[in-house]
Amino acid sequence: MYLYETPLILDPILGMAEHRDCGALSVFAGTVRDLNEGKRVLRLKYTAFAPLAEKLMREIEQETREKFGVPHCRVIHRIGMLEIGDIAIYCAVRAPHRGEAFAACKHAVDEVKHRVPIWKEEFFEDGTSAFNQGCCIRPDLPQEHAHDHAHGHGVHHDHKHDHA
Amino acid sequence: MYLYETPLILDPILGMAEHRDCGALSVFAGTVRDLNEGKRVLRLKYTAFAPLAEKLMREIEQETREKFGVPHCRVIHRIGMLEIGDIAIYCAVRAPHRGEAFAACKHAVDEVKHRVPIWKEEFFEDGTSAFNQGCCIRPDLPQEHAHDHAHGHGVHHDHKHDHA
Amino acid sequence: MVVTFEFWGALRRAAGGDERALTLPAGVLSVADALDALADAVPALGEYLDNTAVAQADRLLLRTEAVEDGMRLSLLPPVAGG
Amino acid sequence: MVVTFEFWGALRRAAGGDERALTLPAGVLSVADALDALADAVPALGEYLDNTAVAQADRLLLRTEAVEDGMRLSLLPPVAGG
Repeated sequence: MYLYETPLILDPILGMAEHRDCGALSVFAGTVRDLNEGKRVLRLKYTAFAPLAEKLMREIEQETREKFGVPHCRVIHRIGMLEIGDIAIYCAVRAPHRGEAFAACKHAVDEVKHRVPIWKEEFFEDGTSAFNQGCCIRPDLPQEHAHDHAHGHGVHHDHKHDHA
Repeated sequence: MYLYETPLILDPILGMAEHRDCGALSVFAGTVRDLNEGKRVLRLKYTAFAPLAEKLMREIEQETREKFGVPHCRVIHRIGMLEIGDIAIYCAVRAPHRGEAFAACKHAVDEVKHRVPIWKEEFFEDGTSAFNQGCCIRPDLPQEHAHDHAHGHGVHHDHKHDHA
Repeated sequence: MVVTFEFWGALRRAAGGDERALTLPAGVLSVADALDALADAVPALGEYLDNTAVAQADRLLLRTEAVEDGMRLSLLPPVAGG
Repeated sequence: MVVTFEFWGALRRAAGGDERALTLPAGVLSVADALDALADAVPALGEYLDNTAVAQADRLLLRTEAVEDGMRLSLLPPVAGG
């Protein structure tokens, strides 16, 4: 399972009972921040287009295992309403050594953020809400759009590749 | 506390109740592998020179926070006899964004492995045991020794910087 | 030909609902044609559509792919998970 | 002058014990001198000492620092935690 409406549980995705040849575990958790681009955030709502989201998360796990030669990669995402400090995403990678474990875990989290149809609506102190801009996933986006897809579309936020 | 003779517990070092400005948590766990350089390992014994080990682990946490600008870095290490799959080290870093979280966590783990007076004795299937060679921490090591300190000292293992 | 558009993320707010069934004019053959017809019917969506991906169930469609009667097209604006 | 050497890691096996008190000959002034005297007393340790750090409680000592009567020197071979 990839998408959960209830709080995420880390233990089942660690694979600690297996992989006796692995000396390293890297775990990432993304949590809800109380501030985004200077505005006080009260809570968040995540929605996902599940059929494609789940397929892509499975693909990302598989790609990550192959690309970094790691035997275990799992990623899960929360949907629904989240409070500050709640965990939105968990990724766990086990590997023989720590270099690949860190690199593979970061890669999988990056890919989920950039490719998986999940949206984040932030609810602010002032009663308003807004969707984060994020990444265009249209497969045939013309090149001129790819270069400015964060701009000129009446959105409330800048492009956020670098954010946690 | 930094050194534990009992199984490591992750929760208390995560700092999840604080740091509402943080969107990222990176955790690393180092586990005991069943194989090292081709030899089947049954169990491990870690020993630590506690007065200096604890001081250096505190320094590494502090340095990591400053170097990467992250508000939270904690690292703990197990000592005594460990079985395959047991957790030898936990490191947890919280940061506003994930880039620093991963980099800072990896840095802290690297520093602990390279600088902190902890030793690992591996017990093999054939009844023998051996200490891992590891990293020389002599502060005034002459340059010619620094270049070959993994060799020529009758040790059983190669230098292991890159291992998990 | 009738196609149902399903709106996700910020598109729901712009479209004023979760989905919209549309009877497409003659000559609509491709996904791109269908989106043009949608922009005519719901002008508030127009500015979003260039950056919107179109999926049918678990498959992303190209703009050049053919639409068929009864299709359900999920419109996916830029994503921001994690 | 008596100094106690405390052995850690692989040094315990080489030294055949956890520690060793040694009465140092006249003329021993520095950490380096004390290690030379230890190597004379326990030849099996000799090959390890170049790569061994010397600590007094939570402080790493340089080879040039002075030793004093009653000092406890912890000998720390290359480390391999994690």
